[in-house]
Amino acid sequence: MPSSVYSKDNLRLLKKNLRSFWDIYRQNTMGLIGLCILCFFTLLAFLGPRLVDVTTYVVDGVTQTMHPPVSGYWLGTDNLGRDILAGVVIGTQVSLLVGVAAATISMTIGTVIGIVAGFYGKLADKLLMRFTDVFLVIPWLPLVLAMAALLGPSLGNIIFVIGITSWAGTARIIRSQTLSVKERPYVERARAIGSSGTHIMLRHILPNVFPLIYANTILVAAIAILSETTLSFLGMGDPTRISWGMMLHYAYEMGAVISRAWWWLLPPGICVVLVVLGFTFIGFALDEVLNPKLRRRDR
Amino acid sequence: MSLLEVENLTTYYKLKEGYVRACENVNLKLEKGEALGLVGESASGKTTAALSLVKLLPDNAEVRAGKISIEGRDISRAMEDELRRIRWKEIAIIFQGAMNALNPVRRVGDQIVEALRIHEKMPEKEACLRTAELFEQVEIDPDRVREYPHEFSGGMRQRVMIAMAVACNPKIVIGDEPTTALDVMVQAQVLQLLEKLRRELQMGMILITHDLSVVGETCDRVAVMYAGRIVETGPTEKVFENPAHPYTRALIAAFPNIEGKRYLAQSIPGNPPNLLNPPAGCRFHERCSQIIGPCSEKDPTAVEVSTGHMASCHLLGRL
Amino acid sequence: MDINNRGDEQLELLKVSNLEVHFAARQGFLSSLLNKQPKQVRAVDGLDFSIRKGEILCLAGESGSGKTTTGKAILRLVEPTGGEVCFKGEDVIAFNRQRLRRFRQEAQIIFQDPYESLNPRQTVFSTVAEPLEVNRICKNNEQIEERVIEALTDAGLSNPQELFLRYPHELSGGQRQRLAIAGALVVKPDFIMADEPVSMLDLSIRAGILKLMVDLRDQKGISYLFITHDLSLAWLVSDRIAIMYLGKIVELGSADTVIRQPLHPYTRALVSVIPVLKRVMPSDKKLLQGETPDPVNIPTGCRFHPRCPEAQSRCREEEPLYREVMPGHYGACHFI
Amino acid sequence: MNMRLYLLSKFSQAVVTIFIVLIINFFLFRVMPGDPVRVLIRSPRISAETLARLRERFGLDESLLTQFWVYLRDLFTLDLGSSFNYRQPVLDVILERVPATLLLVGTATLLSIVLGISLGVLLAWKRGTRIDVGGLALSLILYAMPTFWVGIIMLMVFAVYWNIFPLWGMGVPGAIYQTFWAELLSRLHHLFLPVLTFTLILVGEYALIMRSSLLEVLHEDYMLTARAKGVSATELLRRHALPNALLPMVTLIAINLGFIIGGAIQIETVFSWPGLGRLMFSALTDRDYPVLQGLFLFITICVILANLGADIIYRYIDPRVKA
Repeated sequence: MPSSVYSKDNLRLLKKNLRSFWDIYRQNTMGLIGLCILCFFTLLAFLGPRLVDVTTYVVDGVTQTMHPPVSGYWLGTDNLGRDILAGVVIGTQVSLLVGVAAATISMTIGTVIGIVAGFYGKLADKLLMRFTDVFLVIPWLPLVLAMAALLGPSLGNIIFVIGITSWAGTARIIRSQTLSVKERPYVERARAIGSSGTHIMLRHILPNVFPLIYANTILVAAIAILSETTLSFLGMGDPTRISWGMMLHYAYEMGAVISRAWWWLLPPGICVVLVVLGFTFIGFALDEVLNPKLRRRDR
Repeated sequence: MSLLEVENLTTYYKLKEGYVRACENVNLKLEKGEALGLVGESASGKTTAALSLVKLLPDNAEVRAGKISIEGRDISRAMEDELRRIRWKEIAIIFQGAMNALNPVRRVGDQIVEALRIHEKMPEKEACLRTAELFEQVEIDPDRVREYPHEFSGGMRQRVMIAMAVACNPKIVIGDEPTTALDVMVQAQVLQLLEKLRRELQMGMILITHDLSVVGETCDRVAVMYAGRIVETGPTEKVFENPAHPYTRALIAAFPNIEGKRYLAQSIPGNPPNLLNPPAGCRFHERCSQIIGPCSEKDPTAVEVSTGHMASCHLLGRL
Repeated sequence: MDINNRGDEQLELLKVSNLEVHFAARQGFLSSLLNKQPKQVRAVDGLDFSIRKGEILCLAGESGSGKTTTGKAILRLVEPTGGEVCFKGEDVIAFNRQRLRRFRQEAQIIFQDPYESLNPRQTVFSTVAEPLEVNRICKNNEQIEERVIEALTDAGLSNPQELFLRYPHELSGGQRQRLAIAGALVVKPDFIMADEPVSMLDLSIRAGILKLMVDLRDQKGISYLFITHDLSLAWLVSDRIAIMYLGKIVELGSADTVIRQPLHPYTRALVSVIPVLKRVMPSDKKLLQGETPDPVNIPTGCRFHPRCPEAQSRCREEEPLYREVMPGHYGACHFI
Repeated sequence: MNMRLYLLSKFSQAVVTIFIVLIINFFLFRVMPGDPVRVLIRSPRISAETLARLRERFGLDESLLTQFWVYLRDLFTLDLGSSFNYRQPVLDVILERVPATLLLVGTATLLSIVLGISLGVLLAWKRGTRIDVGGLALSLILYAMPTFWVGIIMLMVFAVYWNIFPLWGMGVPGAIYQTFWAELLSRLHHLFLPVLTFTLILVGEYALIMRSSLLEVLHEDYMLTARAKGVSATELLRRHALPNALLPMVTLIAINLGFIIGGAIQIETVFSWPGLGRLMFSALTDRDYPVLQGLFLFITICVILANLGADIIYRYIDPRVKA
C-alpha cells in the first residue's frame, strides 16, 4: 500500500521547488549582488548596534562638532558632535522597517483589488479600475506630503501614507495577469470539474499571479524607502526616530552644504542608494527568474 | 550545377548547459524550378537548417561547418554586406506568418516597396506600381496596399507575405510552415497559389513543414529530418511509396489515408532525444523497433536505395 | 487495429435539440448609452444531434464554425441561449448547482493544447487529484492516491508514482496530454468532450493518444464528442461525423458515408482538400473562394450560398431545412 | 470604435477622474483628524468665540453636503480661496509660479527623454556587451538615488567646492541686466544645475524602459522578416524597431508626469527655484492650507489632462487602434 502523499511529500515538494528556484536564481548576477547588499544591511540592522558603539550618537558637549572623519569617529561628527557612523547604523532599522511594512500594505491592497477586479470583472472591475486610475494619475508626492502634513509626523503615519498611496501600479499589473490567467484552459478545466470560484482563485489564479506579486512587492519596497527618505528630508519625518532621511534633513538644514561637511551628507545617501539598489536588483532578478518568457518553439 | 547545394551544414546553439546540436551534417540539393520538402517534427532542426543558409539565426547560434553554394558560387563565407544582398534577392523566406511576420505599424505596401527599393534600386513610384502588380498576382485587391496588417485576415496576410517574397524574383523561396495555423480551405488556397507562382516564375522552393501531406501534394523531392539530421531524402513518390528509414515508415504509417482502410497505426514509442546530449550512434535507435548491433555505436552513412533516393540506416547496409 | 463502427446499442446518452448560443458582440459603454442595438454573434444557431452510449461523434469544421462553443454549451461551460440538452434523459439546462456538479463528474472535457490546459504550478498528483478533492469523492487520502494511480495507469503513464511530484513543464508533449486525460478519467466519466486533443502534437505521438481514447471507449464504454478541424482524423476515429458551417450542421452521417459520399457542397469541398500522400494537381481540388465570414454578419438564406459553387437564386432567400436525406444521413441543402 | 466615440469616452473618463480628485481634495482637508478650523488657522490659543465666528465665516457650521456644494461652486468660478501667507487669491499665487516650473520641468523632461531614449536604444542594440552592462548599472544607480540628495551633492560640488554655479535662485536678486544676452546668460547659468540634476534623475528610468521595450521588439517575428529582406542594420533600427518600441513610451512618459512633479518639489526646494514645487514646500512648512489644497488640485488636473493628451496622441500614432 502506498503511503500518503500528503504528509511526507509536501516537504519533499517544497525542497524541490526551492532547489529549482535557487538553481536558476543563482545564475543571475544582478540578483546575487542584490541579495548580498540586502543581507549586509539586514545584518547591520540587527547586529549593528552591538558592533558599533551607538551610544556615541548623543549630544555630550564634549565631542568636537562638525569634525571630519578621525579615528574613533570613522565617519566624523555632526553639528552637535554626534557620531555619524552610529547614526547611519541606527537609521538602517527605520529604513528597512518602512520598506518592508509599507510594501506589505501596498501589496495587500494592490493584490486584493487587482484579483477581485480581474476575476469578477463587469461592474466591480469598472469601478475598481476607475478608482485605481485616480491613484495612478494623482501626482504622488504632493498627495503624500499633504496626507503626512495633515496626519502629523510619526513613523506609523509615514508607513501608512506610503502604503496606501503606492498600490495602484501593483493593482493594475495583478489585474491584467489575473485576466490572462482566467482565460487559460486550466481554469476552464477547473470549472468543468465543478470547482467553486473561491477554489479557482486560491488554487489556480493566485499561484500563477504570485511570481508577479513577489517581484512587484520588492520593487515597491525600494520605492517606499526612497519615499521615506524624501518625506523626512522635506520635514515630514518622525522627529523622535533617527533615519537616513532625517539625518539628511538635519544636515541640509544646518548648512552642511556650505560648511563642506561631505562626511555628513554622503554616508546616509549612499546607504539609501545601496539599499534601494539591493531591492531593485532582487526585484528585477525575480521578474526574470519567475516569469521566463516562452522559449521559441522550433529551433 | 545545381541551383542550391548544401554540404555538411552544422549549426549549434550555445546554452549555459552546453551546445544544442540542432542541425548536423545536413546535405541538400535544389534544382531550378524544383520544390523540395523539408519535413520533420517540432525541434527537429528544419527551421535552423533553412535559416542557416542566409545566417538569420539568433545570437546564440553558431554555424560550425558547411558549404552553401548558389549556382556554384560559395556563399558560406559571405560577410554581412554580401549576405544582405543575397537575402531576398536570391533567397526569400515566407515565414509562418499568422500575425507577427509583418510589421504592425507599417502599411503592407510600404513593406513590399522597401524590399524593391533595397534590391532593385527602384524609384518610389515604380516600386508602388510593381507592388500593385504583385497584389494582383496573389489575388488581392491592389487598392489594399495602403492598409495595415491587422486589417487583413490570416490567409490574406499570408498572401501579402508571398507577394513580398516574390517581389524581387528570387531564385529560391523558402516557405517556413507557410500554411500552419490557417484553416484547411485557406491552406489549400495558399498552397495552390505558391505552386502557381513557382511554375510561372521558375523558382526553386524549399517547403519546411511538419505536415507530410503538404509535401506529398506539392513537392518534387522530400528530405526527412529527425533530431537534427536528415535521415532520408529522395523523389517524393519514391520516398512515400517505398520509405527506407524506419522513422519515415512510421510517420507514413501514422498518416490517415482516407482512400485506404480505417486503421490506427502504432505510435512511435518514446520521445525525440534531447539535443543537448544526443545518444551515440543513430539518433533514432532508442525509439526504433528494428535495432541491430551498430545502431547504438556508429553513425549510419547515407546509402542509395534507388536512383536519387538516399537513406541513413544501418539496416540498409545489411541488404 | 481495426476500428469497427460502434454505438449500435440504441441507448441515447446525449441528445441535443435546437441548441443555440448567441452572444452580444462586445461593445463600448458609450455606444450602449447611445442606444445602438448590440450586434448578435450567432456562434451556435440551432443544432440537433445525439450521441449514443459508447459512440464517438465528431464535430468537424473550420475555425469560426462554432464547434468548440457547441461542446462547451453541452457541458454548460457556456450558457446556451436556447434549445435543449438531454443527458441520460435528464434536462441539463434545468440542472441546479448540485446536480450540475454531479453532471460534471459524468461529463468531462479534454482541451486542445496540453501546454495550456494544465496549471503550470500544479504537480501531476494534484492535477489528477483535484477533481476528487473538489467533489469530495474519496473518504481518505489513501483512496485518493489509489484513484490517482489508477487514472494515470489507465491513461498509459507507467510508473505513475514517480511522476507525482513533477510539474507539467517537466513532461513531454505526449505525457502532458495523457496527464490531461488522466485528469478526466479519475472521476470515471461516461462522456468526454475532446476539443482538438491532438492538433498540437507531433504526428508520431498523435497515434498513441488517439489509440488510447478509442481503447477507453472499448473498455469503459466512454462516449466522445470529438471536435476537430481535420477531416481525415475525424474519419479515422469517429463513428459518425457532423460538419458544421457558421453555427449550423450542414451534414451528418456515418464517418464512411460523409467522407466517401458527401452530399453537401461544403462537405464535398472540404473532402476534396483532405490531404493524401500523393501528388495532386491543383486543378483537381474544388477550392472554395474566400474565407468563412464573421458570425456577426451571417448571410441570408443558406448561409453557405456566397461561397457555394452551385448556388442559385433560391439559396439566397430561403434557408434550407436540415433533414434526413437517407436513413441516418442528414443534410441541409436545397439540392440534395 | 470610431474616433469621435473614442475621444468622447476618453474625455468623459478624464472628467470622472477629475471629479473623484475633487472629492478626495475636499475630504482630505476636512475629514483628517483635528478641527479643520484649528488646522486652517494653526493658532492653538484661540478663543471659543473667535472659533465659532471663523467656523461661520468658512461655512464650517453647515452640513458637509452644503460645504461640498459651496466648494464646487467656488471652483467653477475659479475661486480657490486666499492664501494665509501671501494675502492673495490662491490662483494668483499659483499662476505666478507656473512659468518658472514650466521652464525647469520642460527643459529637463525634454533633455531626459532624448538622452534616455538614445541611451536605451544604445543599450538594447549592444545587449549583452560591456556597454550594456555598464549602462544598465548606471541607469539603475541613477534610478535608485534620492532626487534631493543628488541636488545637494551637485550644489556642494559645483557651487561650494568649485564655485562655478550659483547656489540658488533663478537669477541674481535685484540685478538689472544691460542686454538681453546678459540676462539670458545669467538665467542659463542659474538653470544649469537644477536641470542637470533633474535630467540625471529622469534619464535612468527612461533608458531602462526604452531598453526593455526595444529588446521586446527586437525579438518579434517581423524583425526577422525585415532582416531576411536584406534591410541594413541602421534601417532595421530606424524603420522597423523604433516605431514599434517608441509607442509604449508615449503612455509611460505621461504616467511618469506625477513622478516628475515629485522631483520638481525636491529640486526646487534644494535649489530655491521659485516655482510651484518650492511653493508647495513652503506652504507645507507654513501650514498654508488653502495654497496646499489649490496646488494639489491644480497639479493633479494638469497631470490628468496630460494623460488625456497622451491617450489621444497614442490613438493617432498607433495604426492598430484606429478602425
